[in-house]
Amino acid sequence: MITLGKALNHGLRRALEDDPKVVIMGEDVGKLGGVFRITDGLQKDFGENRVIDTPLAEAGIIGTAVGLAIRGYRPVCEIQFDGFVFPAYNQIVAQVAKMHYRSQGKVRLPIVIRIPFGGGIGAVEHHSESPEAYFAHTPGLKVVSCSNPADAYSMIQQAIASDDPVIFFEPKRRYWEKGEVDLSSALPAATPLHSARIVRPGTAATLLAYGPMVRVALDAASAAAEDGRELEVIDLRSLSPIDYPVIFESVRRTGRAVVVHEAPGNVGLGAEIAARITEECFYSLEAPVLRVTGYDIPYPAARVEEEYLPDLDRVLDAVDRSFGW
Amino acid sequence: MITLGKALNHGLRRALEDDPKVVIMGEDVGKLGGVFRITDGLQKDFGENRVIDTPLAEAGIIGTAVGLAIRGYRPVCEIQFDGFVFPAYNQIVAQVAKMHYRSQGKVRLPIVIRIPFGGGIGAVEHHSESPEAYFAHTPGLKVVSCSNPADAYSMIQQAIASDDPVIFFEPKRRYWEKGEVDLSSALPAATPLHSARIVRPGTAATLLAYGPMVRVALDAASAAAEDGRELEVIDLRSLSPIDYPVIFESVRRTGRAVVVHEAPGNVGLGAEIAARITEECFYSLEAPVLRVTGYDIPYPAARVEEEYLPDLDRVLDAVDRSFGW
Amino acid sequence: MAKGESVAGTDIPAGGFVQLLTPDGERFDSVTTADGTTYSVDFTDEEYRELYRDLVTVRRLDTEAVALQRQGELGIWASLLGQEAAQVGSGRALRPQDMAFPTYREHGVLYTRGIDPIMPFGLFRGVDQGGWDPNEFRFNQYTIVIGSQTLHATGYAMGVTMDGKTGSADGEAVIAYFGDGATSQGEVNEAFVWSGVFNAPIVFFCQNNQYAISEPLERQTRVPLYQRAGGYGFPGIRVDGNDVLASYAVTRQALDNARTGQGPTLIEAYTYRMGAHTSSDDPTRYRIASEVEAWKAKDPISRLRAFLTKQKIVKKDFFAQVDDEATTKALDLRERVLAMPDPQPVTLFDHVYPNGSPELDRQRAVFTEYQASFEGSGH
Amino acid sequence: MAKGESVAGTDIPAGGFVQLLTPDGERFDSVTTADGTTYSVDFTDEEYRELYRDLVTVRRLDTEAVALQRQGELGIWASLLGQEAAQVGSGRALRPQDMAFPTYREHGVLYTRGIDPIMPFGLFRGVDQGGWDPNEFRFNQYTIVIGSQTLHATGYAMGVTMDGKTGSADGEAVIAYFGDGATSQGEVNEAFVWSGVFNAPIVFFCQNNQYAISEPLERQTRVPLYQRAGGYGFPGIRVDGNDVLASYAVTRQALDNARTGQGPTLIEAYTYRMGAHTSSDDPTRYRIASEVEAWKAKDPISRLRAFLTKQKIVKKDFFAQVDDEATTKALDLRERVLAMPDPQPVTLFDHVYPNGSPELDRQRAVFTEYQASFEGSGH
Ligand SMILES: Cc1ncc(C[n+]2csc(CCOP(=O)(O)OP(=O)(O)O)c2C)c(N)n1
Ligand SMILES: Cc1ncc(C[n+]2csc(CCOP(=O)(O)OP(=O)(O)O)c2C)c(N)n1
Ligand SMILES: [Mg+2]
Ligand SMILES: [Mg+2]
Repeated sequence: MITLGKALNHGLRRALEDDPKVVIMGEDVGKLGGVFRITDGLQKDFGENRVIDTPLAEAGIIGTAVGLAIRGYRPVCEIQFDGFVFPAYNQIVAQVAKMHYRSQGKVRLPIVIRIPFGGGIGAVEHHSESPEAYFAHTPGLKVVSCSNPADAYSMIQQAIASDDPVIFFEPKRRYWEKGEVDLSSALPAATPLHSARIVRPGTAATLLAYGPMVRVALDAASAAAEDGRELEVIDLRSLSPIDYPVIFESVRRTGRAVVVHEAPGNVGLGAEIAARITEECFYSLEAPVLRVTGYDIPYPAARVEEEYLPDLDRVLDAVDRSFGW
Repeated sequence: MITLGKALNHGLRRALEDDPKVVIMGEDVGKLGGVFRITDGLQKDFGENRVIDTPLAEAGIIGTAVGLAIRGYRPVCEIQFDGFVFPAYNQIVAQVAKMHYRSQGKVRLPIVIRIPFGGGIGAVEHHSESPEAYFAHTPGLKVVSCSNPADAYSMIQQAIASDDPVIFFEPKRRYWEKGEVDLSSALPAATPLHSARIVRPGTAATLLAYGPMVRVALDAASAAAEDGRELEVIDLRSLSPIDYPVIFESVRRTGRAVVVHEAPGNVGLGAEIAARITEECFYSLEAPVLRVTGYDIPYPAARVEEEYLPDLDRVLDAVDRSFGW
Repeated sequence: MAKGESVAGTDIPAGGFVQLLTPDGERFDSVTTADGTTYSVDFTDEEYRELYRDLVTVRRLDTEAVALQRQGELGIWASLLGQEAAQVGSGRALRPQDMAFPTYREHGVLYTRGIDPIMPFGLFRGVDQGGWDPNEFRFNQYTIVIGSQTLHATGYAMGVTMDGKTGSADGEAVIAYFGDGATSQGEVNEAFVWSGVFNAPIVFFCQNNQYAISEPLERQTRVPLYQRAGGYGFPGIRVDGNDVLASYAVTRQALDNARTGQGPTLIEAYTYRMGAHTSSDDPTRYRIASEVEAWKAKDPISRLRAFLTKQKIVKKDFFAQVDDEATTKALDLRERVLAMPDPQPVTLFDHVYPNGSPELDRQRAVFTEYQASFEGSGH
Repeated sequence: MAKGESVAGTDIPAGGFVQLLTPDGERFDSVTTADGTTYSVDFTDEEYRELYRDLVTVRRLDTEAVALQRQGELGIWASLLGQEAAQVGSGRALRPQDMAFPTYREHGVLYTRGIDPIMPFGLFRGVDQGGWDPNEFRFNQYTIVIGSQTLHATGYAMGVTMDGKTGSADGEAVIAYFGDGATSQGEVNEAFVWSGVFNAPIVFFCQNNQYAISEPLERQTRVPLYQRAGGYGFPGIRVDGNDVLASYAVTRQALDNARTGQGPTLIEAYTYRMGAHTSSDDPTRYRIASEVEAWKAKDPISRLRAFLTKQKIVKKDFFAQVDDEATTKALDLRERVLAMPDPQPVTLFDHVYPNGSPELDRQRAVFTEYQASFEGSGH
């Protein structure tokens, strides 16, 4: 049993071993091993040319990663916290996302941008955000999020091995949660990077979650099961593109769906998923797809964040409302 | 009859006249009058302290506007093209959007950020984008878009007079379209900034559009009328918040809705509107809310942009599909 | 007291800086830099004592905050330990009409502005986001995103000019604080661009505490930071940031230059972060004890204490008295921090927009109803 | 030919620059800057003629492009008129292994790399986004968002170092082009930070053409731009950007410094944008005719022509011959531009991702079906 954070560390280590072109770059990723220690020990073992402590400049991190990628490298960039990705936003949406299209396929940017995201850790402003919709709305980027150690280990390697630019959202409040990870497993055997996974089968309704909210959804399903309601829980894993076939199949069976995420609801991923499900499963739906999300407010102060974050009760409440439709 | 661009120019002029704290700032807004001439003549008449040609730095434009607002000014910032707002994204989402919340209401930032947006003008990359979803998803920002000269004239003044930070999307390909504008009208008499407006009443289905797509929706409605199908067209005007009561009332009447926008569909405004309509009007819907949007690709080369942009045919096709459900 | 021999200015050698008080408490009357500017201070005995009180108090309050954090009463704390002189010196150099834009570490500057030191504790305790009215205190809110406040300060300073509040001795000036790491952010360099172009009445006060979390200065620059200014058309100067007198003198001069219409200055206050980056950090992973020891010998407080003692400016029990007063303040602060109430959940929805929003009203209503559904259920 | 008397370097006076060829066609053998660097060129007669051919050809092709735009055959065009010497001089200074990162105006540099000048016309005609393989041509794609390519160039240069391709005379160097306006962008200044910190083998080549669209240089800086470099720890130098010889000499030296491991240089090529910013611009709104006239006297082509004539390097009919050749090239270019096919609509969906996406496949299928529904309907 290792933690999700440690699983990422192992995955990064293996990527560095497997391909000499892989480089890790970011603020404090070297001696410190990152503020969450995800890159712990890597600079020591792979040197300062493979694990690069950078100046304090996020546009610089992504912009130079683009140049390194053109040169043939595979940069894995760490953004220290969700709220600090915005200085790099221009490089990400105007360059990273568009260069393959612009070049008619002649330039590949196999860049991974790791972003610890989400709340629930009692932090100050800018340290608890869920900016995934900003990236999912951007054509040219792939967006994924892991929810458990085993996925963390394989998905980070898959993301690095992929020639697509990948925004890799790490559920920071799950960094310390443990799970079984087979460190000897081969990548090709892993679930594909862009596949959703039914993490708990059920029949009454479909819960859709990703990253930190998968645990919440699973807990809600356990609680509902005690009341005799079997909820199916799907871990989306990939946020762009979304693995819709799995979702449609589930919702056609259950007739009800609830999407859960921390990000504000307005124009969030939940909206897209609800809209798509409705387009595709219109006659199967017993109730509208409901959303349990953060409110449309800036992320609040730590002492009141639990009221902001979707939790078991709010998920069950939504399920109840779905059944009451 | 004046053009939409000229109406904006008149509105800005009046705002400068009405309040000495209003300042206009941006690249080339002075002698040149902006690349679209929206600020034409204003520096000449109000001086370099009121209409400020800035260094070529978008973060600087918005960041200094924040400081000016703290000092008591009401900055109206011009971003030259949609695709160049991203260097300022950090200042907009982490500062402009959050400062009122952070300060528990003690700091108001009455900043307007004008962004000419959308395609259809045959431009090169980065000059035809529709980034409104990035801002609508950000709590703390209000987002609006005008579609005709009369609204352009009143809405820009209302945005400037409002203490909320407003992202003001101008439909650049409609800058040259003409309409009646009552330049003597008083602001309080105008439609409120955040109200949607039924621009063509109808009974068969509801078309929802904003900015440059309102014209397309109206044209589609005219064409449908010839075939005996009366479509209701709603100009959203406000993109965040959206004036839902007007929409729900309409869709409950018509039973069908189609949302039209240029931005890529994935996690776009259409998704949110579709999800909300479905939540609120579930039993009234004869078909899922359909979306006619840009595809999930980077904005394409000019010679093929007409295939990318929603047009009359695609809107009518969606209406047909709705009726065929 | 000798005339300072150190020559400092836009072409001072690496490591050179304006110093008026040595680590041993030796005092130079004045220092003249290469460009001919002479820096000196002319304090009364009581003013020297006041400076000492400030230094001790801000350190003592900081120590209390560190303890509160360890005890779980604060979510995080960014300690100013080691940077007291840079903060008190520059803070005291501000005139009442001046405006300061801090980072998240300027508790000492805040204190010298006469602000109740509890003000930023809401932020660190997590009961609020640290919001106050910048104009009421002439002290902007803490800014966490590195460097962003430098542009705010620049815009504010442009507003000062537009208001006609520069060009005379009672004009207004603006000071923007930031760290060595921040100098790498594009936004900070844009602030330099704008300030040069608009001749803004601003002082950029960079506390070079040698680290940006774990990253040493070499990760941000290979030449002294004060030299950055020249390329934007305004002077840069390095000052001994552990010397409260020099920090005061240099900042006062730069602010007065700004207020009289002579434009921006970049001050690099050369200092050291004696503690961890924040309470979440473990500096033993990236720096060696001997380095910290070497900087201990340059402590900002002990040198002023040595000076006060040698010059017989203080009575026998002065130091103990100052310590006692500081402790009293710290305990009072502690008590008031512990008494800070948690926010009411429904306040989540307040202050998103000055003019509100019907969508938020709806969400607030749903939330309130939902909360009410748990009443009596022990939730 | 006299030894150049102009002294230029990191402390040259405002307006001073490295010049080897005066507007009248006078030639200095060499120029020595304050830091002791001597700049000179040692061209054969044929090389001089070649440079002249380049200058004339890139201007002629540019003229053709302006005409094509006026005739509606291009959506927009960014003319290099007036900047030929800066571009040909710096472009010819590149060695085959070097890598260039242009803006949207470096048609002259592109030409000197031996690339078919039609390459960027897809972008300006609107049939594509201007994509090519940077590594094939050692010439990156045009970048429209101001300044972004400077970070790409810096990262690429870091990669050169990581690959061990610096430190010798046949090492690789990188050149990043940008304008005077771009120097205000945060990202460009971050590129300076990074290049200094990592001692990247890069030359920052700023064509100061005095304007960023309508904004004159004073809106970006109040001191000469080349001075920006010092604050990041590398040299800056201003060169007469209308002098192809000096542009060559200074760039060649800076590139060689980079390839041998001596790190970055900022070159400010002092020049003038003789035409409109782009075909969409109307410069009469913001600048006076006399200014343009004054710069006409400094034309980069006429001075080389004067030199060639005076030195009797060319035969009688050389100039006419060069003009003819250039015209032939221009007409060939025109013909091929007109023949550029419009893209097939369904290619919209190509190349979004190297690995594709099932969602895009779905959209492509819907699109194809929808398009097919119009077949025969005359749509
Ligand atoms: C844009 C941004 N990136 C990263 C961070 C995370 N972070 C917080 S403090 C810090 C280091 C700051 O160093 P410096 O500017 O030297 O100030 P100091 O903390 O030493 O006072 C970092 C990287 C941040 N707050 N903002
Ligand atoms: C980030 C960004 N902001 C604005 C623009 C619009 N724009 C295109 S060119 C230009 C001026 C560039 O001036 P300069 O850097 O001097 O280059 P020049 O065009 O003179 O060669 C501007 C503002 C842009 N392309 N990118
Ligand atoms: Mg520091
Ligand atoms: Mg220019």
